[in-house]
Amino acid sequence: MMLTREGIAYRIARDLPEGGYVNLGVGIPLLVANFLDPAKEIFIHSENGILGVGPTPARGEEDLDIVSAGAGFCTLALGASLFDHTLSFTMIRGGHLTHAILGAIEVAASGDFANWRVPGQAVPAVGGAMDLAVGAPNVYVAMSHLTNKGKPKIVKSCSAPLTARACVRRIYTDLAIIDVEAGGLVLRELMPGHDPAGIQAKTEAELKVAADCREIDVPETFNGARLRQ
Amino acid sequence: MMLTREGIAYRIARDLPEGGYVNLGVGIPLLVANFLDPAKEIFIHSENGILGVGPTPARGEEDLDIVSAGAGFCTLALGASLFDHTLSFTMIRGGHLTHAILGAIEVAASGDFANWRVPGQAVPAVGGAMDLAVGAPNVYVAMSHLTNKGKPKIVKSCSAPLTARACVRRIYTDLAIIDVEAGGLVLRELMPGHDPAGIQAKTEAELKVAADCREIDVPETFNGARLRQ
Amino acid sequence: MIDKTLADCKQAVARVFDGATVMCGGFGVAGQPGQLMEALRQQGARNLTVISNGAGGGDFALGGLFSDGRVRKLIASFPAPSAKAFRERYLKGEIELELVPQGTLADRIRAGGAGLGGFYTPTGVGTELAAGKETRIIDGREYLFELPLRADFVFLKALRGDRFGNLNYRGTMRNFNMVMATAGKVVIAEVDEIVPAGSLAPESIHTPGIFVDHVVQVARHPKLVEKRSEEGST
Amino acid sequence: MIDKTLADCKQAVARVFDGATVMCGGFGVAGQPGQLMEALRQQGARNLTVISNGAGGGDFALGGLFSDGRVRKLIASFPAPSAKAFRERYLKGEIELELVPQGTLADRIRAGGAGLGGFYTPTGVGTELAAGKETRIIDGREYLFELPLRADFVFLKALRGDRFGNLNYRGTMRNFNMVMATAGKVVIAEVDEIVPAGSLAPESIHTPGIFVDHVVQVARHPKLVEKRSEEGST
Repeated sequence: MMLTREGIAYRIARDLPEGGYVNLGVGIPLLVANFLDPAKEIFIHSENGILGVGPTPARGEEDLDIVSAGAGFCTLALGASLFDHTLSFTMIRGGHLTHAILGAIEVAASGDFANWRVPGQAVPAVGGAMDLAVGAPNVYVAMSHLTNKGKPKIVKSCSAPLTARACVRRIYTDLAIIDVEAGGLVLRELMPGHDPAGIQAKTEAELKVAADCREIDVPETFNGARLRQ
Repeated sequence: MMLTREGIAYRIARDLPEGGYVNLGVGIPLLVANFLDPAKEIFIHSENGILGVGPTPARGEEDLDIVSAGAGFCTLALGASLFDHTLSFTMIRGGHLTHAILGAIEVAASGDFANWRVPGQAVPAVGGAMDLAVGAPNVYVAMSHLTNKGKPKIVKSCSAPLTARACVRRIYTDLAIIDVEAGGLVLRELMPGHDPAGIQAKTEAELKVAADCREIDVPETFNGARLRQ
Repeated sequence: MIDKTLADCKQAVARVFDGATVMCGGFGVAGQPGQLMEALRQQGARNLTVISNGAGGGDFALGGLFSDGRVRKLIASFPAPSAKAFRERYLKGEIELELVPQGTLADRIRAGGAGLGGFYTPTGVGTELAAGKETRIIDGREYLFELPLRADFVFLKALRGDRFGNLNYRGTMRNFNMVMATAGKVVIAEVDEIVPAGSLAPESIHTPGIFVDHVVQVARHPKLVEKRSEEGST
Repeated sequence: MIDKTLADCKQAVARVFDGATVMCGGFGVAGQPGQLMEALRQQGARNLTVISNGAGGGDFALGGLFSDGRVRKLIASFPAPSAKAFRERYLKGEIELELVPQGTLADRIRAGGAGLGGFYTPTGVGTELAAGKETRIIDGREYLFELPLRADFVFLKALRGDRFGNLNYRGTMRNFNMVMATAGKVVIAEVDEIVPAGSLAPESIHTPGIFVDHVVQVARHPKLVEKRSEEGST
């Protein structure tokens, strides 16, 4: 059994604490916003100058002056504030966010990761990825465990151009949750139907298995979204 | 005949152009605000976060949250804006002001000047003086020509601790107006009753005399203030 | 009387010269000085260096500068897949690209506007964007040295402006506009509305007039508004 | 539910420890967290390093920290003649003073808050405040290298705050408060009024709550208001 993209996002959302200040990168991370617990107050940061991104507006309700960094038009949540790029990156690079959730092409056992330039990509574009990676105290990566071609994305050493060195704290994939610790990678949770050896076989870097390693607990669907398959 | 402190301030005010953005230091410079031509729109900058300082409020009319850097409580002029210290010093150090009018202990022929620390002063305090001196494209010094003990303040080389090197553009004293140019000091105007040789005798650094050197034209009084004596 | 207002965008861009460095504010569809950039496209200056977060879209406004072959170099953080005109020229090798992480771009512009000589940032250390850059260990952490950016002309978009050049933004319009305002020799703002002097509250002025040389009132161009919905954010 | 409000100043300063570095916002009489500083004086932590533009006045609030002999070092731009308590201790050789030009002070705090490793400024070049500092020629101009400043505790004064820690200032209260808010491990704001969540317009929030840990509502102290008129600005 595997998590869907929505399932990964759901699982990450469960781990975000009340009072968190969270930046969501493009791809799976953006989906996290759909699964936040409404009982927990969490501020979503957008690098173009919003702290407190609200839901996407209904079609026809868009405000042309209010957009988020990754998702086009957005609304403002209760308690939101607006500012310019310099203050926004003071938040990011100054370590003020609690979490940056980012997609990745590869993550290494050292916490190095690559997410901004697919090898061979003709026109590079970096955006705020490198700032988020060095600034946020908790960089969580959300990605599929394997590439489309079935190759491991959790590797001994990244071959794609790096986003930042030694910054990833935790990796959420469709198969497992893995912490990046000083001593190496630690398998914390895995999907039902898989065992640590099976996860290791799909992971190039060496995994230690946490003493309390357990199954990922995610419902089959949530608000109509399929979370596992 | 000599200019009073108010006379120096009056004469400086005549030289400030419409559309100027001007910071006024403590002492004679602050008096400049009293002599601005109301027909010219000039913005007075205060380093604690005002562009567009207005007149001092009447007693009892003070707003406890609105103060200027040098003069205590103040009001806001038409078109004024409020900001924080970082944007204020972006204006100053980034070269955005048109003029900084500053007092001085000594000015050298090179444009070096000293204004922040009297030699032997027990407790030093610098404030924004050094930022203003390096940032403003037109640093004008306002001071008496001689010290209380009758020694020249326009010198070959400063002995007091420097505020900044090679930044003064023009010196206004109670006796003369002197430009600091690449080739040295140029006497532009002098008070009636004095001649260039007399001004040179009161000036340690060498003065060239401008071809169109003329008398300082200031009325005896203005709005009740005595301008010359 | 100070009056920084201009009649139209054509007048505002008239002085842009061949080889000029030009900053363009905006992020996604918010705060884009689209009318000024379209006027600049029509004005015809060539061999420009453009500093902007993104690279515009197709053949209109900022994107139009690329489709018309008027840009020598782009300094940007995110030339998105939707920046078709730029990408086409870039892939033909006709435009130089200096890719800068977004926070570094903002702070390089800030340093330019604030009179600083440069700064050290942790962003980009150990990546290919650090190539050729000086590194330094400060307090045990590695940093890259970054230089200031300034421009001959800066184009901004704000909601309201007055004859003093004071600007007020709405929503997410501030983005790069506020910092770029500080870093230009000639700074020109496009606003929805020029309001009477004194009608902007001192607390609500985001860009004080000291930074702004010219203000032009233009209705939002229907084509630009339409483009906005198409392009999404960059 | 996020709730950063605290009952009183005593609770707000309880965690300040001996040897802590403390920033105090305010310039002249505007934006001084006088009640918090007075509570800190009463709390008793010793051997403090204080970062502030000025040095307070007599034996109350910030000045009181000096009169009570609780400060080891002051980092400031303008310890004014009116800062009697500081001056007395300083002249006895009991306090170290690191004098920093005002703009450099603001930008060192900004660098601390923004995660930068340091920067080059033209301010102070060739002066006695450049003693021991690295210099560098960049693009033909000489600059001094300056390091970031951060603090264990930052004390701010704002007009209004909410339970998220969002702050709004009035008049010239922003001064050092806005930048200091970014540079502390624990950031505590004294406000005239705590307003309900959502009642501060997103455009009017000068210090977003992400920077603020605690907010305390206190009436302006009559003694402080009186002191304000006496001391003038620093």
